[in-house]
Amino acid sequence: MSTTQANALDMEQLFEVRRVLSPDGTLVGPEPDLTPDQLKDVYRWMVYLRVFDQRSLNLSRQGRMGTFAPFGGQEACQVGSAYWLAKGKDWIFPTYRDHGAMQVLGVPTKNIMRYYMGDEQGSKAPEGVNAFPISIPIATQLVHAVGAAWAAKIKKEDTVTVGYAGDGGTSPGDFHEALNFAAVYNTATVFFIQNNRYAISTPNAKQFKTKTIAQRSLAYDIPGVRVDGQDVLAVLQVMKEAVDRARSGGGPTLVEALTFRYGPHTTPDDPKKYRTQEELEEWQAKDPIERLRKYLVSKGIWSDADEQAVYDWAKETVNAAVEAAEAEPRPSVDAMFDYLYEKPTPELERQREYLKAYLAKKSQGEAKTHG
Amino acid sequence: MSTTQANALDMEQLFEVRRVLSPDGTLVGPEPDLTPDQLKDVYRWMVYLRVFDQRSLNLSRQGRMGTFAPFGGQEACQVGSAYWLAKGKDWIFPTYRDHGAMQVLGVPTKNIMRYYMGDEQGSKAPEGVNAFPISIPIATQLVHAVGAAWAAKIKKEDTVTVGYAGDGGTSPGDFHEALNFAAVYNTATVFFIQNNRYAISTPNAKQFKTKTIAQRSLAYDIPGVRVDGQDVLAVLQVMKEAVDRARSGGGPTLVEALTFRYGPHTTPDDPKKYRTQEELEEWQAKDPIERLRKYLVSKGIWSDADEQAVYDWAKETVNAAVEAAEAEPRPSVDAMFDYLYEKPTPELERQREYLKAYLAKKSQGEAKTHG
Amino acid sequence: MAKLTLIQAINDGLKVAMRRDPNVLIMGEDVGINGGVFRATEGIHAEFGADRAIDVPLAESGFVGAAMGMAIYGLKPVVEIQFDGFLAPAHEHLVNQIARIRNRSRGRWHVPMVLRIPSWGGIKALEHHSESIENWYVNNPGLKIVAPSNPYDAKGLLLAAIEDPDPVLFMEPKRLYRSFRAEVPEGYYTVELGKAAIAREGTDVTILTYGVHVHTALEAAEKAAAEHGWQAEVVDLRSLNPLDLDTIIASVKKTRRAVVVSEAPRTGGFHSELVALINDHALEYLEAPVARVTGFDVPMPYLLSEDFFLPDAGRVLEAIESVKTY
Amino acid sequence: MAKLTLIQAINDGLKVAMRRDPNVLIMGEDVGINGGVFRATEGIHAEFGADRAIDVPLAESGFVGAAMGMAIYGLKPVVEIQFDGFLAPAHEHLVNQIARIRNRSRGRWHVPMVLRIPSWGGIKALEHHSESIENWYVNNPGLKIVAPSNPYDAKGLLLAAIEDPDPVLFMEPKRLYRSFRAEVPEGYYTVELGKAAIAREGTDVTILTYGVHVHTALEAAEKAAAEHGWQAEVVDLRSLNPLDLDTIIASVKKTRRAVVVSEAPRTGGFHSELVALINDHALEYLEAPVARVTGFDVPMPYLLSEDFFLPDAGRVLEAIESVKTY
Ligand SMILES: Cc1ncc(C[n+]2csc(CCOP(=O)(O)OP(=O)(O)O)c2C)c(N)n1
Ligand SMILES: Cc1ncc(C[n+]2csc(CCOP(=O)(O)OP(=O)(O)O)c2C)c(N)n1
Ligand SMILES: [Mg+2]
Ligand SMILES: [Mg+2]
Repeated sequence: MSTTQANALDMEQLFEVRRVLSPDGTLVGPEPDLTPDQLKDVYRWMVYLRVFDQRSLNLSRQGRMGTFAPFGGQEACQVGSAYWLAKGKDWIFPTYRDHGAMQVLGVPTKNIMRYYMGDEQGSKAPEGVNAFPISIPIATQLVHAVGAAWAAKIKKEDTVTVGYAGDGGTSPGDFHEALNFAAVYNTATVFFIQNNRYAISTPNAKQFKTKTIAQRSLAYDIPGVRVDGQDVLAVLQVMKEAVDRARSGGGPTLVEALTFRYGPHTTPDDPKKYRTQEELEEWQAKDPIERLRKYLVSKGIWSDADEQAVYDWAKETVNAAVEAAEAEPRPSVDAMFDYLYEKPTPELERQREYLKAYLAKKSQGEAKTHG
Repeated sequence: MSTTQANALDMEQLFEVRRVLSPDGTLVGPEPDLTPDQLKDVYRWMVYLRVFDQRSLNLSRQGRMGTFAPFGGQEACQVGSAYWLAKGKDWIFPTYRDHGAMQVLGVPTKNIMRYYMGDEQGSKAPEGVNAFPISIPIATQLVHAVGAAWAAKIKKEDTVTVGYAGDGGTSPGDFHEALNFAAVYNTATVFFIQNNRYAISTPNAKQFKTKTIAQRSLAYDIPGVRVDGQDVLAVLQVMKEAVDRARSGGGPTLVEALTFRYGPHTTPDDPKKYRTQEELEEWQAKDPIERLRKYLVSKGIWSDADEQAVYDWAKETVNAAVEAAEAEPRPSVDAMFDYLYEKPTPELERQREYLKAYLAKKSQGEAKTHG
Repeated sequence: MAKLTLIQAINDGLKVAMRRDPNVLIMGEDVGINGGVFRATEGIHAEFGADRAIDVPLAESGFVGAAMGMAIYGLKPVVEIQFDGFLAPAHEHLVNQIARIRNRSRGRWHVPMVLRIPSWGGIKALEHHSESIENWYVNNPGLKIVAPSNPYDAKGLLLAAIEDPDPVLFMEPKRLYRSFRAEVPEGYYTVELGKAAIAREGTDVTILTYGVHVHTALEAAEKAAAEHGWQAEVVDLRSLNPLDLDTIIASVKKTRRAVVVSEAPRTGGFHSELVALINDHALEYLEAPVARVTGFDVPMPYLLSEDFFLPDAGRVLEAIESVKTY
Repeated sequence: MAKLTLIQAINDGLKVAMRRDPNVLIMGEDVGINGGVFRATEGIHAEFGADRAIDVPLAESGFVGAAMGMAIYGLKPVVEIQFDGFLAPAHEHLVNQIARIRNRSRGRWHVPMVLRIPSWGGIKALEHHSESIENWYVNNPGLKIVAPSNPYDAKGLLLAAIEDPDPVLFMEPKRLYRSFRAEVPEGYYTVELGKAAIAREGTDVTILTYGVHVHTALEAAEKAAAEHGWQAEVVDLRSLNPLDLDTIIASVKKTRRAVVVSEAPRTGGFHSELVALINDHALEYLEAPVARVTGFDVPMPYLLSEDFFLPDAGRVLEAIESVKTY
């Protein structure tokens, strides 16, 4: 076969989009292996995350939080990607937009809020929760995910790691290096790429020429799959296969989830500069929460009362987290010096002393001025 | 089609190795569109480069040159990759092992020798020869090749650029970034990868999992091709297609040439640590020069006298280059300061003055001691 | 003359450069239709089209390296790095290639390119958005480093940087992007690279600084005048490489006391080089050790602790007091 | 005690560390069967197998980043960077991730990893093989920087670096790999990070240096003694971060004169920080400005000009003379 034929492969067909529910909630794929309780749990998570996300964006707009990166619209990806992971064992390496998945793995909502309020303490996952701190430098976390899985393999542990990235996150060299290393050393890493069609304002067409991201798997000889990222049951199914394969020694998988963020890239961003209202509405019509709700209702396991209850619970729980986050004291001066090394260097101790003396003098001075 | 099917594609078949001559010099592919004079010219180049390469490695071993990177065994790749380029117009971005291609494009042999003797002057290609200086940092040159082609496109010029790399050179992030940029912006760039099976001691199997490098083209939706790198007619044919496509607006191509270096990675390297004698001999049996010679002889356009003449000419010409290179004066102190910026900064002038004064004092002192 | 903010002055400078030289183009993440996350490139895509206002795939190594390829081919790319911390992936191209190519090709090729880098802290941004990257490069010859502190200089230095045939890191004080307006001439003018400015004249102490902290220094100088009657001379370096040593040394010899201010971590910053230069050229004039007011040897903290980290006028004033009362 | 070269001491140190701690592994380009391009890892693949002597794909960003992932998971990777200049692709991981993760996770994770970096010039190697990379990191908090100058320290500091729970850049003076032998104890011992050594005692001038130029300084000190009868004290810093300020300042206060030696380019090197520290802590003791003997503000030249660039004993002697006769 000649080059031309290889390059004439129809990638959209080869990497057909996996789907379980149609946008109106009817089953179009194999019924998922989830109990009604699990289905409801998944639904509750998505609702919770949406409530959390909207609340956080509001806090940010009010200046009660710093710049925030909302994932609204991507809840199915957030929940489905982390749902099957073994807590206390498996690891995730999230971006700034994956604080939904972090919560599903067990990071308290308060931590995420403290992070975006500007407190390093927010990046400290509780013991037993292997959620790495958010990585802002795009795609760097993917090689960390490979390294951790590689270590597990060397230690003969069947830990799985998930590395998150967006469509823009497929462009840096680290994406390539991560997939290549994972393939060569057959690490138990799932690369979960949320293709929300834009990297800030940059559309897919300016990010890559291919019609799919999943086909990049062919460059590493690892499984690749596209999935409807607004269909949580499909995401769950695809991730179950990928996680199980990884855990049983089958190596890495590249997952491309097709999704959309409803809101701005981060608080100051104005998506109207680069997206149309139609595009937004088109995606809102495929909403992941609404889709699952319709399915649950059609299965007869979800009522209006359940719906009311879950939103009430979500709002209350998020409110409590906001309160707790806002009640936290400001990080101390000491905290700035205490954590860089196991033991601060002599130079750091000198600097700490200087700064504390200065701040003490300053607050005395201020006390005098205002007193 | 499911993932499994996509990943079950037979890449070795999809990217069949292009070949024109079998190792014994018989035609196995379409007869190439080359005049007898061109065929002989190609042959002469390969012989010249081999003589040059062996001589240089010897000079390096004798300490008359610094560390040298020989390409012996890869002459078909060196000649075939640069042969069709338009001198004074097209650009190449070579590695430390592509000084054969550089010479084909017009860099004087003496320059290459001065480079390896340790004189920056060797990196200065003559006006009209667009051979970029050797890049040692692996794969960086590939993005430069894309940038230059991109600039040409913006300026509406039909310049073609060739970026060189080895099998190891496909691992750094820059490989990925270069191919992705070239694909998105459809630049006239040919990525010419010499897969000589090792990156220093690291074999292909520890560098990537795939059976081919060419299949990486699928990740960017650009043409990819594998070619027998010991068959200069095949390399010429593949490069002609790629260069023509690039020039006519068809965008980038990824070429994987299967080849082998006979010698050490660089002077101090001992390939016996990581390669077997059998493997070497297996490849020597496919020698590119011998193969073309047999073909020329079988076509009746090459005699023993021609053979003698070409080797005599090659040795003499290389000898003359060695003499010229060794006759060059040492780079001056001024040269160290003169070229960093268009105009040295005041600080550089102060440093130059200090060093010259010191060296003058030192040589006076030495003159005294020895005088 | 129009009164412009610093970001408007940069936007204006870019347009002026692009109008007069068809080889100048801008590239970077979201610099096209979006006009850049700080709006530095607003209107450029509309005026000059997609070939000269290029949105790139998200890969700094790739687009900085590609820009070098463009530059050697004869274009003049002005590359926006979205935030300082994201320059790091391009490090290899900067140190091993861009800084060296003129030298290694003995002048056959050169790289007339500008990297615009929104720099330093003070806007309470997310992690990696408030870095002092100059110190990755001050010990790495081959890159010019320029840092304006006001709208007039921003435009004039940017135009000079674009005109310069060698690569320039153009560090923009993002905290000052919109903090004040100043008169900026229309059209083309340049401010010479490598010439410091005396931002405030004085006789009692010299404050050496650049970029955002010229303003911290000026504020401290006013306080010193008000509280002690001391006149501090504030030297705005404007360019770290080339450096205007003559102006620095002349001022220190005059005032016999010096304070250096920068928000980079204390150890090994360019501020340390300034101390070393004073040691070399004016030690015997000093009445007191040079005082350094800097960041601390920790990463820039998250926003709630940012103020702990950044030098403020109070710390500079304290330093002035220390050198005056030594 | 066995007399070992510096490279043998490193090889020995690696094996000792790997024997006592199963979590220690080595990784890098060609470190496996090939034993490393400098043979630093010879015999390790044979003794410890492919899981603990890992040949990686050629991608420094990838394998340094992956090593961080391993380290947070509980392993202790000792990563070989083949040559100093090839650390550049890993810069982003070093500055934005590895240096910060303990701090940003408030101690939840830390990175016990060592990067072994054959450093500096003097062996007339190809381009990018003779760099002074310390100055990309001295102003970047979170990375320890260690630089042995002899076989004993090389092994002891390496073992201390491996034991250290934080990331360490271990700069090996490649010029000294095989240049001399010295006694090196068998088995495990450490040399504490952050403690300088007095390589030669003296009273007339202090020479501050590290790595390869401890020997240049010693040679100059002998000449100064022979030619002038001056006794130079040579302080081998051994570690740039943490830095042994006490030893430095005590020596300078004693001798009242200082010379700093490093082959990094002159502007903004760690040597400038040393001058600034003397300014801070011992200015009034100085009888003369501190003299800097350094490389020049150009890239390390190709091999025929290497000797122009590198500090030699003659230049150090001249500096000693300048501070003694000021
Ligand atoms: C190395 C680097 N360069 C630039 C940025 C600035 N930046 C933050 S998010 C972003 C776009 C990322 O897009 P994508 O990967 O698609 O993820 P999304 O935000 O859509 O979830 C950019 C350019 C960064 N964080 N890191
Ligand atoms: C970024 C970088 N890392 C490491 C090296 C050291 N190095 C020089 S050549 C080489 C192997 C390259 O192998 P390959 O790309 O297959 O090319 P070949 O030498 O076989 O032609 C290595 C690791 C380098 N030059 N650049
Ligand atoms: Mg996106
Ligand atoms: Mg190779």
